[in-house]
Amino acid sequence: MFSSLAAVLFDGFAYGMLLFLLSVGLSVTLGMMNFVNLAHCSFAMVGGYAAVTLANRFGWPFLATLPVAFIVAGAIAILLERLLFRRLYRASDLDQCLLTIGIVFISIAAFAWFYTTEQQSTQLPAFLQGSIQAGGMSFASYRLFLIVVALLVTGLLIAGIEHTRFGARVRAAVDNQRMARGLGIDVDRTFMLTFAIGGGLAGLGGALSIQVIGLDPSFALTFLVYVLIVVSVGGLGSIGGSFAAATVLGISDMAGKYYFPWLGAFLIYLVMVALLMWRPVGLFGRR
Amino acid sequence: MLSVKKLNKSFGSLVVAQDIDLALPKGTRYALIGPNGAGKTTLINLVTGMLRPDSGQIFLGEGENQAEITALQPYRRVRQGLARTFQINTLFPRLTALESVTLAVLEREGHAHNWWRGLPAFGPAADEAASILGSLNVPAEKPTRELAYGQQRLLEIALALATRPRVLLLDEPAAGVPRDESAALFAAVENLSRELTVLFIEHDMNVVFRFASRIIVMVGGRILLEGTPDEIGRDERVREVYLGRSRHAA
Amino acid sequence: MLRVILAAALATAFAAHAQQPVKIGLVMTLSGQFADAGNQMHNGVKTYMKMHGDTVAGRKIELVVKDTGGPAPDVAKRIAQELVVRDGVDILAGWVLTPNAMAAGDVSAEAKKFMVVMNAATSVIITKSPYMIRTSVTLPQVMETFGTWAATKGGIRQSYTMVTDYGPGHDSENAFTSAFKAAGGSIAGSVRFPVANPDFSAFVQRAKDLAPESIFIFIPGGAQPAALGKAMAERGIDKKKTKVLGSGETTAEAALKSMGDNALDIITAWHYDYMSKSPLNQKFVKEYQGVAGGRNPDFFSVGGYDGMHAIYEVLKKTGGKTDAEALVAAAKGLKWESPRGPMMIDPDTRDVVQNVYIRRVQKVGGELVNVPFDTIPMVKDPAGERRKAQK
Amino acid sequence: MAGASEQLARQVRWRPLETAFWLAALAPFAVAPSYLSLASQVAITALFALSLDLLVGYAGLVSLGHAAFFGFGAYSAGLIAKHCWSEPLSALVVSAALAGLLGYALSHIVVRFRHLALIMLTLGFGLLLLEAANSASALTGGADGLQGFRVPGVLGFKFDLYGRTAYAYSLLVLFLCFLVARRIIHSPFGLALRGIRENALRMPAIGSASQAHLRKAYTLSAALAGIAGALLTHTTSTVSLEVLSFGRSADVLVILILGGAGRLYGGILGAIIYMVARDQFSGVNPQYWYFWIGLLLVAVVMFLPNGILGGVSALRKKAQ
Repeated sequence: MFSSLAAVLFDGFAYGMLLFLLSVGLSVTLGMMNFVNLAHCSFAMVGGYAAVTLANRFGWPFLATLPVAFIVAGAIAILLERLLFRRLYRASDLDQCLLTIGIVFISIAAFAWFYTTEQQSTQLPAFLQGSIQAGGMSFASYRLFLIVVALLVTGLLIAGIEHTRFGARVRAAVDNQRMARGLGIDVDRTFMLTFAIGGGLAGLGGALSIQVIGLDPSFALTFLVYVLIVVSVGGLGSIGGSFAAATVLGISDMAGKYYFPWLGAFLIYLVMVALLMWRPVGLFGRR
Repeated sequence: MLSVKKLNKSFGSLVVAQDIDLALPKGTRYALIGPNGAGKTTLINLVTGMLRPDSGQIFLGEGENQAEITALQPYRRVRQGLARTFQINTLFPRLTALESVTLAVLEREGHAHNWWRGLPAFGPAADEAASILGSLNVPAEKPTRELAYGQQRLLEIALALATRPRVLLLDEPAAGVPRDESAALFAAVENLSRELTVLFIEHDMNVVFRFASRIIVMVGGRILLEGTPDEIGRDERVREVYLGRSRHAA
Repeated sequence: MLRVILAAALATAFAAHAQQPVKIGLVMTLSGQFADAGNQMHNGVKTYMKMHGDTVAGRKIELVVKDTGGPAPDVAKRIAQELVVRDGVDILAGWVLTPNAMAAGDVSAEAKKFMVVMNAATSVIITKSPYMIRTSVTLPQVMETFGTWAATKGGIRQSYTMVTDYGPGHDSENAFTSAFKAAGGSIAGSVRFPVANPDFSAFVQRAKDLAPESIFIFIPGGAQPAALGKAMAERGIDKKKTKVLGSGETTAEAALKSMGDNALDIITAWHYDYMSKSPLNQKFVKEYQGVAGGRNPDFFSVGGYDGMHAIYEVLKKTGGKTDAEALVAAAKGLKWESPRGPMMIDPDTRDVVQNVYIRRVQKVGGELVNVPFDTIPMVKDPAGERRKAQK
Repeated sequence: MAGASEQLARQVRWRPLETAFWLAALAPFAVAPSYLSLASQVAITALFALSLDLLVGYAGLVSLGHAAFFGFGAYSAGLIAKHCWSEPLSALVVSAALAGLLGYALSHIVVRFRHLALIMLTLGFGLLLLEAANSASALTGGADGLQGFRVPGVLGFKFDLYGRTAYAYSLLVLFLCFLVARRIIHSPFGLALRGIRENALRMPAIGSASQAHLRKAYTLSAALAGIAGALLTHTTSTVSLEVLSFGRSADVLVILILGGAGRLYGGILGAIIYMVARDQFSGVNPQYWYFWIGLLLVAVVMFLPNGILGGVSALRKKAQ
């Protein structure tokens, strides 16, 4: 019995890390910049398709495609930020919602046009396939890889946001634009870079998630709900919050499916509703 | 009319209200003064229920119809006749002044839950609102966000008056209002009915000494002393509190 | 003189009638989650028209393509009504999803329009209109056959079912378990996946702990089969000990590509595979790749292809007349050789009758293939037969 | 003093433009007889958007799960038609009451929250109801939809292929509900809702039990959404899980923002533009119409902030 409990916990944590990687970019754009970016999963799709194209058409190794996915998605994020988002930082969150849903629709049609609606399939490199036996239990190597990447991203982000000058500038600009300008911070450039990081993380999350949840043009809508759940439960503006929320949701979803499967789909929504009613601003949310 | 017994409140180690006792008789004009951070606004928030006290009691009314309101929800205290204005304008930007005050009158009369009859059918409420606004000469037609800052401060008072309070708490009513207009504002407060008990927070000593019948001095969450304007004017401790150790001879 | 004019008028009327194009309303899910199914079906129809021309019995074939955008019966019913009322179509074809086909069935019955279901697989759809035929498959047809085969020739005594918690999932689970038990098999347990379920490892772990002799799976096509295959590989389910049984979608082309060797030895039952060696299928696949930018056909495509074939055949039999009574009468009992194999429209139930192939995933020339190793010929839809018996 | 109630009366008065609008709504019978079933579904979506506007536009409560009440009304009407009776008007009232009841129950939780927590809670309840309907497939028919019921017609008029009765029925119910909504918005309760939207902090300070107001708004809005759902069931005799889906909740919110929230006609205008555009775009280009709808949304946000009606009134003000 013990081995299956450990397996469930490991799988739950790995699934949580996948949810975290997919949503951490949103906890930057929505969380820190207070911009309702429902097009977050479109950026994830950009990263995903970039990785697939490089791997399938140009034969790039899987690991090499990840940074490129980050950069391509970040570049597209900058482009859209300059063209559209910049004008809507002070707009009502309903208008931001309408704009970004419009971008989701455009991205779905565009990717259906270029890549057809076919399910993209990629091959994992050999060392990430199968599973590693340890202590009588088998741990899927790709899931271990996800956990490592997630921890790396969390560490880099928290260090970057909390302990660097750039991080301080971002937090200042987000908290009070006027004051930040008063202190000589180039708020415009800071917002652009922050958005680029948010978009890039989404692209990375997209590229990593193809192996587990596949990729087709409707990706932008199907996983939007999960990403919103993680960021809202985690708390706005808190990377650690998203990490904790993703872990809690991942493990409870996995345990639920294993121990009481008839509860199946209800579980993740019940957990979300319960957590939000207990802490409306999220586990570590500040506002 | 409004009395407070042994009121305490602290946020962790920060004590914002310590053993506060007060009794405001009916119809008096009280000024509440003290340096920034003395806990003046906090006291109003505690009395109006926006903040829950750690201990102590709050009573409204006099004689036998005095009732404890410590646990009452904020909107119920307003219905019992305890109204307040806010230090920073807390108004309805896109509603006109008339709509705002009419809403307050309708809430008071218990009509606000009526979702069937049209607003025009409530003429008397609108007329009462118009007269309140008229008395404070606030333009009725324009949306609140297009009013001048001074007019918005008067609208704060109009909204409070619309609830026909027995006790009116004014949190720095003239804050940010140029000197000449603040005099007119206090004149308007002055000729409110004698029945009304008023307590206002103010930093401008000329205004305080002209309009207040009694003054309460608060420091560090505690009431230093209470007295008539003359007693407070002569008291050494008040000058010290405001000017710090007096470096030059009085 | 009058008679000549009359005859001429009649002739032109008939000729005009002959000249007038046959308008076919082609309603599919071309956007949203099931867009790929819609596109594959659409390519199947286009491939047939490329191979057999666009004129039948002297009348040109004109397609009016409409998108329902996912399971939306209210939209499907409205589109069917508009096709009849506004576009004046003669035939209602396509129908990828069951709720949409059900709604359109009412319109076909009321407006007396011949209707061809090219995919939706729930058995009861065919009863919604007397003018409807189906050229795809029904779930009981495949799953009951598979259940009976598994407990008999398959030599499997015990199974554990894992299906997606929605209409088709429930139908195939009931069909498989009833037939499996009737043939002497026993069910060790069952579990249902939530519809939107990106991760299967918990379910697979549960199945592994029970270590049943076999596992029966039904999940929709698209991303899920690959995810399930990976979960099984990661959990170390040894296919030699625990036989994995599934519907054709579980080992469709995209799923095989993503699963890689995890898919080896999975046994599935289905009515079509693009790798089948029949010359007709080889030609169909080649032509299809031309139309679909190099993609291979799947069962959605062959449903569209055969649907058009049935329409062409009945139009030939009625000499171009398009009233529903004539068309459905012509369709009853229609037999032909399809890329999937022999096919027939059941004269009583108007449903599809076809071979069901049992296949195992093997590596052939370095490529993963569903190799058929058993065939159950000309299977009728058992649910339809039961309905017929009750009447 | 007459000026006071005069100012309030001026707002409530029925403007000629409104009469012109409702007369124009009769045009499809003559001008576009083959588009009547589309018109009927536009009217139903308009009513659904109007019910959401009561929350989003007037009370300031954004909901991403309003399809819960639309679907609950749709399934109630379907189950009534299947198990009880097939007369639609009475079924409409019952469905509205049931949806309102569900709204009242949920309101006790929902109205205590704001911003993202509120949006996610409404989303969560919507998806929980969807899963419940899916697993209770014995009752609801699950993914294949509710089978075995038909609503032949209303008041003796049969629902036909052309959708004439369907549009007349939907338009009439929309108009009646619109009058109710209009009266609600111009009532003291409506003014209280606008007060809550403008400044929720001030309301208790003027003696308002704002929580009670929000619960009532949520209940009324749920009942109206239930009517819209029941209308769809009656006019199409179909009900499936899609009526409870996240897609429908997101669509109606997009429609409301597109038209302009908080402007009574915003939801109706948004429904007309969005659904007609979607119908035309998907007719022209069945595979990639999403692109044009996306472009339309982005264009509206960039050039007409606060929706079409918001943009138009801003332009009119600038012109003055």
